[in-house]
Amino acid sequence: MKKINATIIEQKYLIEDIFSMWLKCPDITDEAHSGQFVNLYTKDSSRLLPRPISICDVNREEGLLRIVYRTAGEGTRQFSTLKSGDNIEVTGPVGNGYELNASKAVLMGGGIGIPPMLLLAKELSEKGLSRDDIAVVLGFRDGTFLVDEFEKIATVYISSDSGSVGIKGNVIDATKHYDITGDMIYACGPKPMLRAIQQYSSENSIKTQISLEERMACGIGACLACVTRTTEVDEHSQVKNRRICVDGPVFYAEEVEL
Amino acid sequence: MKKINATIIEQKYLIEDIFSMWLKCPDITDEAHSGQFVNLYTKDSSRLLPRPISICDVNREEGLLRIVYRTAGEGTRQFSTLKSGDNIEVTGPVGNGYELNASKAVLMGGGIGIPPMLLLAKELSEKGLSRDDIAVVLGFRDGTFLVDEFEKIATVYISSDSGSVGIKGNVIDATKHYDITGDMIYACGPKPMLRAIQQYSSENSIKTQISLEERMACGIGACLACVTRTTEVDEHSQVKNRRICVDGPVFYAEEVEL
Amino acid sequence: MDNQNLVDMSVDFCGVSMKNPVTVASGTFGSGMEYKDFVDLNRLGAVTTKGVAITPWEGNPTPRIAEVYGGMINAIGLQNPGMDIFVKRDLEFLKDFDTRVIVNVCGHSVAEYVEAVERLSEVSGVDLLEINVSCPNVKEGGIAFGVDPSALNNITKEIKKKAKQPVIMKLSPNVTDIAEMARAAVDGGADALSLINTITGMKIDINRRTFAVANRTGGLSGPAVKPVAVRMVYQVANAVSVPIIGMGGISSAEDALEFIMAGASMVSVGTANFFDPYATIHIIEGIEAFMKKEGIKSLDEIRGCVK
Amino acid sequence: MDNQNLVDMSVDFCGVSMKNPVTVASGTFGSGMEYKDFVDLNRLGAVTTKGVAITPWEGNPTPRIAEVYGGMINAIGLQNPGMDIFVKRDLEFLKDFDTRVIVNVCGHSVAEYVEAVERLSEVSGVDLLEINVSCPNVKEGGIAFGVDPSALNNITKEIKKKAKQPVIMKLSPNVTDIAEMARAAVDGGADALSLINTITGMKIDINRRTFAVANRTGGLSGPAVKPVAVRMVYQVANAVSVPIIGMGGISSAEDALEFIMAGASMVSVGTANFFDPYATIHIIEGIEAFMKKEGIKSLDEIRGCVK
Ligand SMILES: Cc1cc2nc3c(=O)[nH]c(=O)nc-3n(C[C@H](O)[C@H](O)[C@H](O)COP(=O)(O)OP(=O)(O)OC[C@H]3O[C@@H](n4cnc5c(N)ncnc54)[C@H](O)[C@@H]3O)c2cc1C
Ligand SMILES: Cc1cc2nc3c(=O)[nH]c(=O)nc-3n(C[C@H](O)[C@H](O)[C@H](O)COP(=O)(O)OP(=O)(O)OC[C@H]3O[C@@H](n4cnc5c(N)ncnc54)[C@H](O)[C@@H]3O)c2cc1C
Ligand SMILES: Cc1cc2nc3c(=O)[nH]c(=O)nc-3n(C[C@H](O)[C@H](O)[C@H](O)COP(=O)(O)O)c2cc1C
Ligand SMILES: Cc1cc2nc3c(=O)[nH]c(=O)nc-3n(C[C@H](O)[C@H](O)[C@H](O)COP(=O)(O)O)c2cc1C
Ligand code: FES
Ligand code: FES
Repeated sequence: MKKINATIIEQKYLIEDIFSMWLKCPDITDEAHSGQFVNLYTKDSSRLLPRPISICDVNREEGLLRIVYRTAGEGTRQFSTLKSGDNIEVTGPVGNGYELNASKAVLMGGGIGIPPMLLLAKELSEKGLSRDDIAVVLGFRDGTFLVDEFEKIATVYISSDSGSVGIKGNVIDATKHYDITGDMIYACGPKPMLRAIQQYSSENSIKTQISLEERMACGIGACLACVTRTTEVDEHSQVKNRRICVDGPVFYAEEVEL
Repeated sequence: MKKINATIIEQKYLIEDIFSMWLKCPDITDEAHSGQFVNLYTKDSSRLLPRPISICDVNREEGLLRIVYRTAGEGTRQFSTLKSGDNIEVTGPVGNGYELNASKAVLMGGGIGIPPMLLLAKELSEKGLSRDDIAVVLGFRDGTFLVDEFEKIATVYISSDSGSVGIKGNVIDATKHYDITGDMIYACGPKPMLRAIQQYSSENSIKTQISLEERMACGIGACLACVTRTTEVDEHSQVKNRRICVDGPVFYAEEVEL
Repeated sequence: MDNQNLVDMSVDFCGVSMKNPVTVASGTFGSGMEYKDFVDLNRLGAVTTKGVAITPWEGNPTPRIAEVYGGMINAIGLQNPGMDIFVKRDLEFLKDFDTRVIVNVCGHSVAEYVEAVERLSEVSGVDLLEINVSCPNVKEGGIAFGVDPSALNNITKEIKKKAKQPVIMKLSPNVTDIAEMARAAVDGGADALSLINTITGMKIDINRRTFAVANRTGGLSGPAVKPVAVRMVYQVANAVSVPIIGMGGISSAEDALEFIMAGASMVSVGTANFFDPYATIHIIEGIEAFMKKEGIKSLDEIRGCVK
Repeated sequence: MDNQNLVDMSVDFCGVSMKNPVTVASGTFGSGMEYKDFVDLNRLGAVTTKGVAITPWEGNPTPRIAEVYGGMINAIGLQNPGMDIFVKRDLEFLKDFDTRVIVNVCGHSVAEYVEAVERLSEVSGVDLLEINVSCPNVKEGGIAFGVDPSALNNITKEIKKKAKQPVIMKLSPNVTDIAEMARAAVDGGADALSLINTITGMKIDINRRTFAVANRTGGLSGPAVKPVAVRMVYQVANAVSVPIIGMGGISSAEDALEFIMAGASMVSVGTANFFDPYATIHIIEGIEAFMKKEGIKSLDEIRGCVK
């Protein structure tokens, strides 16, 4: 893990409150893979803690890393005002990331959980999975983003809360509706969605990797702020708790209690 | 008094750690006169209190106000990084300012106390005092600044701690050396200099207006942080204390205890 | 439009009706005079005046303040012009405005407090009394009344015997158990409580190797103290049943709402006035906007709602 | 060049020599392992480990932290893996480094503390013990040992009976009189004191109308608390004569020097590690640079120099 002062190469407004940003940080892209995240630091000296944001894409040759983020509060709002050429402090890559052990993969992304699915889809594609073997189920609030990028390498299914795009409902509804199957589910999104997926995958006995979120302080494994409850006693913590930042953020669905 | 978001028109490095900045703030220049100051606010949300800086010059027609300041700490260092076109929050004008009641004036400025003397000299000149009736005694550490601007309207005498420019010594040494006289001394500078001037003017029975500095919080008269001891009980405070920000910063030398 | 008219920001505080829950923290707003270029005093729920004693106090030597991260330290030392001029000048000035007046009182001994309160009972234009018990108790070697429950209980009782207006006891945060202090004041008859006063702090100027304020220690205030203040307001609101004025680092409507949800009936804006002279107005407007957005018709709906 | 060689940053702390006065605040640095990508642990005066109890603790529910102005609130709840694995894994890891090890200890009762201290007496690689008395005392209804002078005095005595290493009692700032607490610990036999632990605070999420940390209250730390911490270190340094580890909001060499000039022998860097993983190194280098600039040959020259 490194802390570096990255240069912003591109900042782009996508939709609603969602932005895409490319950062130059070769030291990080060298090691980065899907499911991991980076910590971004604000320039506002009254907001000190790093903001964890998932890696959405990387261009290893050019040392570029992409994040797609929602302006949820003051910190991310500040990130959205940065322009290409500006700098931002970044540590990463953090966390374990997804295991690329699927032969027929179902990727489920909800809301701001969609971005990390893009790099995952690319990595699965690079591993040899065909477009048909990568089903991507995206759950939007209302408007869509990143869809065309997914379509290049995967079969995309869409649901939305409003029904304005795709089928009305959530990613599980879409999965059932389109009868999507596979031998591994990969998921990222809000907790209620992950709970539903956890149940779905247990009922249907499909191995599932989910990416969790929790409030973080250090973002690097030291403070024990970001734990999730686990079903078994964890070797590191000696209790039924694991750190999302470094032991995760990706867990097998049956390992954790949501 | 107003608080406005002023635009920076010019930022110029003068010498050592001293900068000159022109601000567009017509609401303030309309009322501003020499000896008053403005409060500048940093953009750094961990440094909340305003920084008081004397008014060095005004261009009323164009609504421009000039300050000349030393980068004493983090706040002023940040001001020095602002570029023309940037904005800065300003309240002002604050304080009473100098009384323009001299017929032969001696202006004594030491270090970062020199800038306010410039507007004072201009106002005296506008009131009809000739070049010969405005003696300006400037005390520098080492290098000089603003001297040519004074020379346009006043007779300038220089001293420096190092002796590198003018006579070696302080403004009192220069006043004695050049045998400078007048019916009113106007002074601004560090406390030891003001103490020496207070003594000099009492020994020589010359009326003297001095501008004081103190740590300020509100900068507008409300908090009682910035008091100076006075020789008499003050009407407002009912004790021997006056607020430098609004009852000063200019006092007659005999009114205050330094 | 209809909805807008339904937002009611008014507060009944110890029987005194305030048009909104926002006042200023004593000592940060003078008597309002100094802020009149920025703030229409008629818009404030109340003006709380700088601490006044029966006779003029000189206060501490300078420097009296130092800036710290997200706040400041002050050791003004309660400089004040004394009761006579305060009544004649400051209270008179405030009579021209349609706002409530809370007079903050200090003293060196129980007798001085009581004398000040008696004087204020005789004059008009005083809606509430706020008693600053963080003053040095000269009889007890300079220890503040506000850090000893029995001293606090006693001074409250003595003041209540003479006071004509409702009495707000202003609590010091420099204690192990704020709820115990609150109970001591309420048992003594306090009609309301306000908190927090400043937290004792220190700054050292490492280059000059000296204290940054002449008094060595001073009171920390500003955004830095807010989490401590919210916690104490919550603890007190759950320990006693008198109304509370919450303060400590409030600089936005969101901050003010935190205190209200923790249990405060009113809020005071202090140090924020120094870095945003319009802070009070921004906060009043922000609370109103929040109420409209969330469909809150009266502050009763959210006061102490977080349990 | 000559001058540079004369700067001596070493500290003798209770007979344990440290190469410099900088350690880390317990709980903010794991056992050092997590920071090894950023910090060469050999450069630290000491590593202070996360609080460890005799058996594993689960800690509090999440969210465990909230960000506040200039700092954070935490209610981790002292999650720890228990003594066995700590000794086998964390202490073993630290043996590879040329730095001192301060083990921070917690417990729910006097017996638990004493048992932990006894275990640590038997193992190698522990230079000093730091006792976190801000833990909930289960026998006394969850009140922390650290806010009651007699409980503090008693627990110190019991620990001292068994401890083989020097004992640092870590004081809670949530008290009326920190000097009284310091004296209680020193009277109980404390070899040194460290302060401050976190200040109890609260944050309310006004949109969700809920507490920002699940535990309701949590400990405030970070730059926001520094003035309170400096004040308390100064008060304690002037009340007792044992050495002090100062902490609370230190994020720069200037901050560290404030604590040293207030009377601290060592300083701990806590929350700053979270926003600047290199903070400890920057601080060590900054202190050295300051000493060179000011011609200070040993920290003895400036320790407690501001009176
Ligand atoms: C492992 C991980 C990966 C993430 N990936 C992304 C991503 O790819 N894109 C994206 O837009 N967001 C992502 N998030 C969430 C992102 O970290 C938060 O939205 C961000 O920190 C909010 O900061 P702020 O200053 O804008 O908001 P704040 O003002 O701090 O808070 C605003 C809101 O955001 C929530 N929030 C704040 N911090 C966190 C946090 N650490 N985790 C979860 N919620 C938080 C708060 O509950 C609050 O409601 C991720 C979070 C985690 C833990
Ligand atoms: C009425 C008045 C007029 C002034 N006019 C000018 C001017 O024209 N040009 C100029 O360069 N400076 C002027 N000053 C001083 C200026 O306000 C300080 O240098 C500035 O506030 C320092 O801010 P900082 O953030 O850079 O430094 P900080 O980091 O806050 O402090 C750095 C140093 O500056 C000193 N300082 C900080 N604040 C004040 C203050 N309010 N008053 C005096 N000293 C302070 C501190 O003692 C410290 O040593 C004036 C001060 C006053 C009170
Ligand atoms: C400069 C200054 C002067 C103060 N004077 C008084 C006072 O006279 N009486 C009093 O009860 N509190 C006084 N206080 C405390 C404030 O009223 C308030 O309790 C405290 O500052 C916390 O609020 P804040 O963080 O919003 O400033 C003073 C505070 C400051 C900063
Ligand atoms: C996340 C976190 C965990 C902490 N855990 C412990 C602990 O286990 N034992 C302890 O004595 N103090 C603990 N503390 C308190 C710190 O050691 C330190 O006393 C406090 O944070 C003040 O220093 P700072 O402002 O530099 O962080 C913890 C603090 C934080 C922020
Ligand atoms: S955020 Fe600190 S351990 Fe995960
Ligand atoms: S700075 Fe507040 S009264 Fe002068």
